[in-house]
Amino acid sequence: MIELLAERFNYIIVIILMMTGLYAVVATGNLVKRLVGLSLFQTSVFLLYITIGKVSGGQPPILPEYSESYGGSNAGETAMAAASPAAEAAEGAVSQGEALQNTAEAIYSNPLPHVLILTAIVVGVATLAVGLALVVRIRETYGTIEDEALNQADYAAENARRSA
Amino acid sequence: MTEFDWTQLLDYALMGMLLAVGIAIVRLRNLFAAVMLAGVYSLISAAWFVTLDAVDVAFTEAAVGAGISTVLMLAAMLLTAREAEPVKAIRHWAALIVVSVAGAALFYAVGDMPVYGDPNSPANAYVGMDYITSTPNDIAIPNVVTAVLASYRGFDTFGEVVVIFAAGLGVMLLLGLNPGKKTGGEE
Amino acid sequence: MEFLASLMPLPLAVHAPAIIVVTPLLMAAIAALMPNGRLGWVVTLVSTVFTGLLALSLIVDVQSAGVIFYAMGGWAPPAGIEFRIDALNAVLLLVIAALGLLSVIYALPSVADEIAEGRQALFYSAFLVCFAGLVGVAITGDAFNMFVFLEISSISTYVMVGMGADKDRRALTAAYNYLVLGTIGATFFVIGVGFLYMATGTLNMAGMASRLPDLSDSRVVQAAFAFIIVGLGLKAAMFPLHLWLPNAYAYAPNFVTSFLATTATKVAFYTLVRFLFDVFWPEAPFVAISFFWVFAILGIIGMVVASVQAVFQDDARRLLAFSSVAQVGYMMLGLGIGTAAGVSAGMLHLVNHAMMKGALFMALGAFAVRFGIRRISDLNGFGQTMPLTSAAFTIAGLSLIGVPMTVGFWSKWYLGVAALENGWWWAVAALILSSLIALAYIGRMLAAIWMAEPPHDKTGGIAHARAPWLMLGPLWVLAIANIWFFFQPDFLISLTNAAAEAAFSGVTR
Amino acid sequence: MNPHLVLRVVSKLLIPLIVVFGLYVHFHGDYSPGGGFQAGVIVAAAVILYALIFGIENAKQAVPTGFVRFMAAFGVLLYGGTGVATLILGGNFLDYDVLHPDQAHHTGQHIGILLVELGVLFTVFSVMMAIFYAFAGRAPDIPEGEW
Repeated sequence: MIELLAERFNYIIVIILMMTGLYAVVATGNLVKRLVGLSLFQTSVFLLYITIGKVSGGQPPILPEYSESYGGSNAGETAMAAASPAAEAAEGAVSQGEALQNTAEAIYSNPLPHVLILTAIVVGVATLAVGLALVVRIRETYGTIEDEALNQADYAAENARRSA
Repeated sequence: MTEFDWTQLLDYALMGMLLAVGIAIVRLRNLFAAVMLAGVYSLISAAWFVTLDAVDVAFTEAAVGAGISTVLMLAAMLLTAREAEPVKAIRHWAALIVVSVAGAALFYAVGDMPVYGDPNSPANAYVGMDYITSTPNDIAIPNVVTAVLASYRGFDTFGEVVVIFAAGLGVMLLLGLNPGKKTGGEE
Repeated sequence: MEFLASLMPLPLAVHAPAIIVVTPLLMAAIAALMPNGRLGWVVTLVSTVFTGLLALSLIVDVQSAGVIFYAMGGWAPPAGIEFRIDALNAVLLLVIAALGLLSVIYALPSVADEIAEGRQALFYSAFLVCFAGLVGVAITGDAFNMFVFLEISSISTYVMVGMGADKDRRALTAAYNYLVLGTIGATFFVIGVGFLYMATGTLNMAGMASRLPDLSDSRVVQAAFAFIIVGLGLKAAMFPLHLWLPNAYAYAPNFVTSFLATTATKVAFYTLVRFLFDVFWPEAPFVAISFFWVFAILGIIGMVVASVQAVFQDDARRLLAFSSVAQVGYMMLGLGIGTAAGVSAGMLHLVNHAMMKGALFMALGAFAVRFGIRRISDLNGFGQTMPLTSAAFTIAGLSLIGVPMTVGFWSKWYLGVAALENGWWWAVAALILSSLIALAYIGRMLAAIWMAEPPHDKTGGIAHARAPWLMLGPLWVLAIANIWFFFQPDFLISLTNAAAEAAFSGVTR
Repeated sequence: MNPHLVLRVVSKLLIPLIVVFGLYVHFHGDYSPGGGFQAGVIVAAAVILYALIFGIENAKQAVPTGFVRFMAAFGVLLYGGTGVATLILGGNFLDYDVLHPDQAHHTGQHIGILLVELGVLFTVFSVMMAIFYAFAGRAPDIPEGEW
């Protein structure tokens, strides 16, 4: 049991972190803080995905540069290199073969979760931006960003309309 | 593994810091402190992403989570309030119930999860690793993450651009780009 | 239909699965650049008409070919993202395309009335993004891609709901609450997909489906199931996860409500069907348990409780919103019956509910554009004031109750038959009870419209008004569809039967 | 003396460097961590820094709001347009191989990735600017003493 948990300590920590974020979302009545909790929750889910893709002793999934035509290290040159039809076609093919051997030797971590989380981070910040824009508008219209006060204001307005 | 992996110590330290910061955010009522700590949380996550070999993600998380998100939340906080009201008891218990149910479901699953760093887990032995071997033959760029992002799963990235575009639309619609008057609007 | 589809040039037909999503997305970018709302509307209309034609051609293709696959970027799954259209999501395509087109026609006068001129073009752009997102969710075959499209449609929806603030400030809080709950739902869905990825190593739904049956004892898979159901249940407004819905529908701009009520929760319901039957499989012990203990029970509670809540509303749109929660309950009951007949009945109600709720919300929008009314008491005597709109409202209202001569009758008939096949007489009792409550709340509105004293104008005569033709057209198309499909139900029933069959045959190739 | 003199001088030095770094991150994304998204955020950060030091009105002259709105849409059009181009050339949507006949070096893939990352860069940059303008334009003046 201890060993089972010790080998999966990363998931346990991540689960606790996710639940911390979820608690902040549900418990707080402050609209800004609820969004803070939401981004805490989401960041912790990102951690879950990335720990899934970790391989012991692995390295980042960036392969060694396997073709001379792509060897430039300066930004402008490489940008051009990406688009230029390379002259040394045969050489390229050979060195690609070598690169394949290299990749078989080195251990890399799983790139797929990384890609998914890059997308998810963007979705998260998009949601946050829209949410904060709504909060700013709410504050301008109601003068408060506390849940209870908002409900009371709506309730009072409704009553006033009914009695009118 | 016979040799002791020193990076594990770093992992433990980062996890400890994440826990401490996370709990502090929940407990703080000062919004400024909570927002800044949320930025710190993102930064620590970014550091952990680096030790987990996700350098692209770490870069993005540092730029977006610790950078843009924090600035956004600060800006919104300035326009709204500095202090949150204390959590009501009823909400506290409601939240605890939600969290315990969801947490229980998650902990229930832990036993069948693959071991941390297992190279033979289903996730690490299938498509993900195929990308490493196929990228040199299919696309021929060194950064596999970019290859998957822009080509293999390029349609996801198109969706990502649209999501960001939608957020831009939302902010333009709700606040307006030239907020001279109170309710915004483009013209 | 075949004739229309045959007009499609071949390359368009081959790439239709991609084009049908990409067209509205690119048009959204163009609409955002339009200098005024009218041009934005034209761009939107053109792209929904085009999308509608593509949807028709795809549906025809599905009927002949069975299943259509499309590999994005030319990368075959599991490396790439795959679009996959079968008889099940063809129904959704039909609903989204048809209701999207009708809503857009209806939008011009409604948006002109409710949204500030300077923001209309951006607003139409947000609508197109939402529309494309829903189409994408309906036809993607990749679990993570589904999340991306869910969020595309959701984010634009939050914005559009918030735009109701010019008329009623509660739209802002409604949009905010929708955003928080919707994001929790999406995050739960992502956790579930992450667990499935952890267990199977793939994100392709067909790939997951082929690997999952060996893993039915895995706790990771079971937890994934729970999180996906809760996440999608939030998006589908399954009782008791519906708390965001009533206010969002009540205070959003009218055109947004009539589009969302007919498509957004429907698409989320479809994703539930897809995951329950195709990614997971109905014989799995945890899925089999959920049919009765989650979907049937919560469906029935939802359809009774939400109907009762509807009776006590003063705001006409809020009343219909609670009714929508109840109608989601009917669909969930169909799902919970767990047989092909049940799923078919649930899908039939999905289509029918789109027709009736679309017409009801459109009629309320037509009342609002002329008289700016919201409350039921404001509807007094509208049968004389706006007879054309009121008549369409009445037809759709009767259909919602499920009286014969309207298509709503068939929904309840087939749901009842499917429930009795399982021996669930209590489900039939709940159906009848819920219909009686629907009679009460619709009756209340109809009584106000037809029996109460009409408002008088300044001269003391009865005020008369007609809604703009662009609003009356789509409204009456839906109202007539409600009657037409009672007499000609075969088309719809063959579609939904094929959908249920597709759901039960799974997503493996 | 203007108390912001140091800030002004330092930022004038820094801003071009930040932009160059952003472009480096963008164009080196095939080889090292980075890409259109990160680059867009970094370049936007440079302009935001400029706006913070020299005022929003000055920033709006450098990056006008109309330009922001146009570029946000243009990024989506560029990404989608690349896909449409692949359709017209006979491939599947976003199948970059058809963009260039040189299959041995996968030049088509490289062109495609470059184009779509540019689309990402444009949209992300301009949306970040839009968000900044929308929020910062409303910010109340904070007395320095409060911080």
